[in-house]
Amino acid sequence: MNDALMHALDRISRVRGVRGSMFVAVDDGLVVAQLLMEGVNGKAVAALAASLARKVGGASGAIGAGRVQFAQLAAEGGTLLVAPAAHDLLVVALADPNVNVGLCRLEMVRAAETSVR
Amino acid sequence: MADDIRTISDALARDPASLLYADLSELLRRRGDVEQALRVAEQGLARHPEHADGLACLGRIRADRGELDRAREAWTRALAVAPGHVGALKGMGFTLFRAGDARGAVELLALVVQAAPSDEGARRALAMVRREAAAAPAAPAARAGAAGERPPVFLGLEGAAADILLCDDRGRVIAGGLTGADASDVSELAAAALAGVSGEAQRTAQYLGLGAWGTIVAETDRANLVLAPVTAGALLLVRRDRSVPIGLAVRVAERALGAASAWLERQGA
Amino acid sequence: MTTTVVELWTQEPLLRFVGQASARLVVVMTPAGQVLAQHGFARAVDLMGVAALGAAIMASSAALADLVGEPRYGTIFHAGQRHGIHLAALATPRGPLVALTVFGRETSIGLVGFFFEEFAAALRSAAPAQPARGPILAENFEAELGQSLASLFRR
Amino acid sequence: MSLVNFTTREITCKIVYYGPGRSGKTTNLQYIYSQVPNERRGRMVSLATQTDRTLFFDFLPLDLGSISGFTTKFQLYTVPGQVYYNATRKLVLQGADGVVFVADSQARQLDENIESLQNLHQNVLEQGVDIRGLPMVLQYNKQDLPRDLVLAPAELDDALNFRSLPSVPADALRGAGVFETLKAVSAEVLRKLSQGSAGREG
Repeated sequence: MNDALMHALDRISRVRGVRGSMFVAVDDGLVVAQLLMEGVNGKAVAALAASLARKVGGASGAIGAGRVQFAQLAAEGGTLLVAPAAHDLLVVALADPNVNVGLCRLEMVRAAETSVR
Repeated sequence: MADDIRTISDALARDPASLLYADLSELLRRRGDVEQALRVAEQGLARHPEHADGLACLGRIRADRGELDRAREAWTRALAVAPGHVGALKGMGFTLFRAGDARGAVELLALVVQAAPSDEGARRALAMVRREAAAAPAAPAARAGAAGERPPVFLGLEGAAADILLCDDRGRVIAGGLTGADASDVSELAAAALAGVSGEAQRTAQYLGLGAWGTIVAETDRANLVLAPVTAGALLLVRRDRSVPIGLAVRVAERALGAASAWLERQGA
Repeated sequence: MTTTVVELWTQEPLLRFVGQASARLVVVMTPAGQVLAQHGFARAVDLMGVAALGAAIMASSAALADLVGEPRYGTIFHAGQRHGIHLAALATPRGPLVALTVFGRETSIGLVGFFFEEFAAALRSAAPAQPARGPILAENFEAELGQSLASLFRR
Repeated sequence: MSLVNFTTREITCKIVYYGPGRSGKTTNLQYIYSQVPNERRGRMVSLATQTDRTLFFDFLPLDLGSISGFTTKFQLYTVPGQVYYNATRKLVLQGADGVVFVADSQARQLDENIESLQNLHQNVLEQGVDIRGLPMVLQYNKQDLPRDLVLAPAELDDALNFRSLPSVPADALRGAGVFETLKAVSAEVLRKLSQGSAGREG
């Protein structure tokens, strides 16, 4: 499975502006597989992205909007993208602020499907 | 129970800073000694204002005294500290039910049962509320008034009172409103659930070296949500149907953000 | 929530860590199980039991690592149903320390681990070197000890 | 190393009950636990095998109250006595402020006592501690057994107590000598603090 995960991450990382991508266990906030540019703190991205996803997911559920299928935190200095995958995993990408979110989203959803297999 | 009360009072007397006050208060409440339960809870919360178990207990005491608004306030505070707090969610479900919103109560209690499958009380309450919801006609019209009483900050924007909500970081509604699937007002619940999100987003951006955060966009099963910080502490939520493109939802959020900032500035916030 | 520190330099880093990681209980102790700082415990004597067991787990797993020729485990994590336990060793100018963190489902092992690194760094930079120590108790302490023990044994 | 908090004026000391298997170390702690009022003790932790032999250690925290203006707390530990548990004995011994050596007074157990005492010396030495500076008390347990089975305190002193340490005859099961032992070791440990030779904090 790991090869397939790494291959999926590789495709995300090819999107211009992506600094790193990973599979994260949503309950633990721990990295399952990662592909990062130098200087990106994978542990921090995994822990914080999973925590944010849980909070946003909780809020969405509480207001009756159901499960979160894709979430994006846009900030001055970058963008954090999160998509849920099977086996309680998340696909997470950290990218530049001007990244093509549509393209990135497409690759992340594809990666999420990879994790099912 | 009398023995338990004595044991816990003794332990609390030895260590007044202990969190056991919440257990003691709950035991007193169950014994029917509501006034003393209230005193114990208030004393404990003076020391531990952010203690979710204590706040949830205070809510139950307020409800026992028939003070439903103050009960809801305590539960809202508990949910702001601990968004998934089972006791507080149960309490909120109870207030919705009492206010005639059985469907809203069903949604909440279903969350509780999901979070705490072994909670028999919650299961029974859910079953009972479900029967009521099936029997009751949809959407008590009286409840739709809640949003109407709030300041008309988003006037002129689509969904001004049903799909746009301004709340603070303590889980309190400031303006706008959000309705549930049955058109009942779920603003307070939403505000409580959103309380932790703003701080979490800020912390995430800070630790990842991303600077100030601008928006969170979430595509969910039933809606597109846009969240944005207004001023320090205030958070805006805009909900749009899944069929509305994300880009458009973000535009609406930007306009709402402008309206909210201007209004907050006029209020001197 | 109650926080108490035996050595003051631990306080600021501890409070910060508790807030960041949303920890329920934290104990900072020596490898022998002596408590330097704690957060979240209501009774000092319960705390001592937890510290003794935490120090023992750390010591025994270090000995186990030595036996199987592994580098010593820096961190041990126990994933429970309702609570997780994070147990880690850290070196400071004050000497080696052990920190035990108990956390609930409102946070995660990833967050605790991430913020623990900051906590460890803050403790390292705040820790004083070992000071020399003069006499502590008065010379005539024995009468008081006798009374204390007599009351302890209800004699 | 006893931990001293000058701000809150608290002292915490670690005392280890050492000795051969079945000499009565756990019994000492159980008796203390049964006698001390609830608010002065914590929960007794016993890591034991199914047959009630100590596997890792027993642990009992005690609150002695105020001594010379310091709130004084003791942590009592036992070690497993059986020979093959030496690794865990070493771990429990780490940072001990005082040791109670619980000897089995039965004549046929003398070799086990000597062996355990030697093992104690070796383990203390391995930790870079000079045993002559370590507060220590000997307890001659099971003195209640028939005279022809046990050695008298004087005989045990001859065989085990070369350094003229305080020694206490005891029947830990019924509590005789348990209190006196704890008192003797407490005095030794605190005397060291009053003399200022405790070395370092923590």
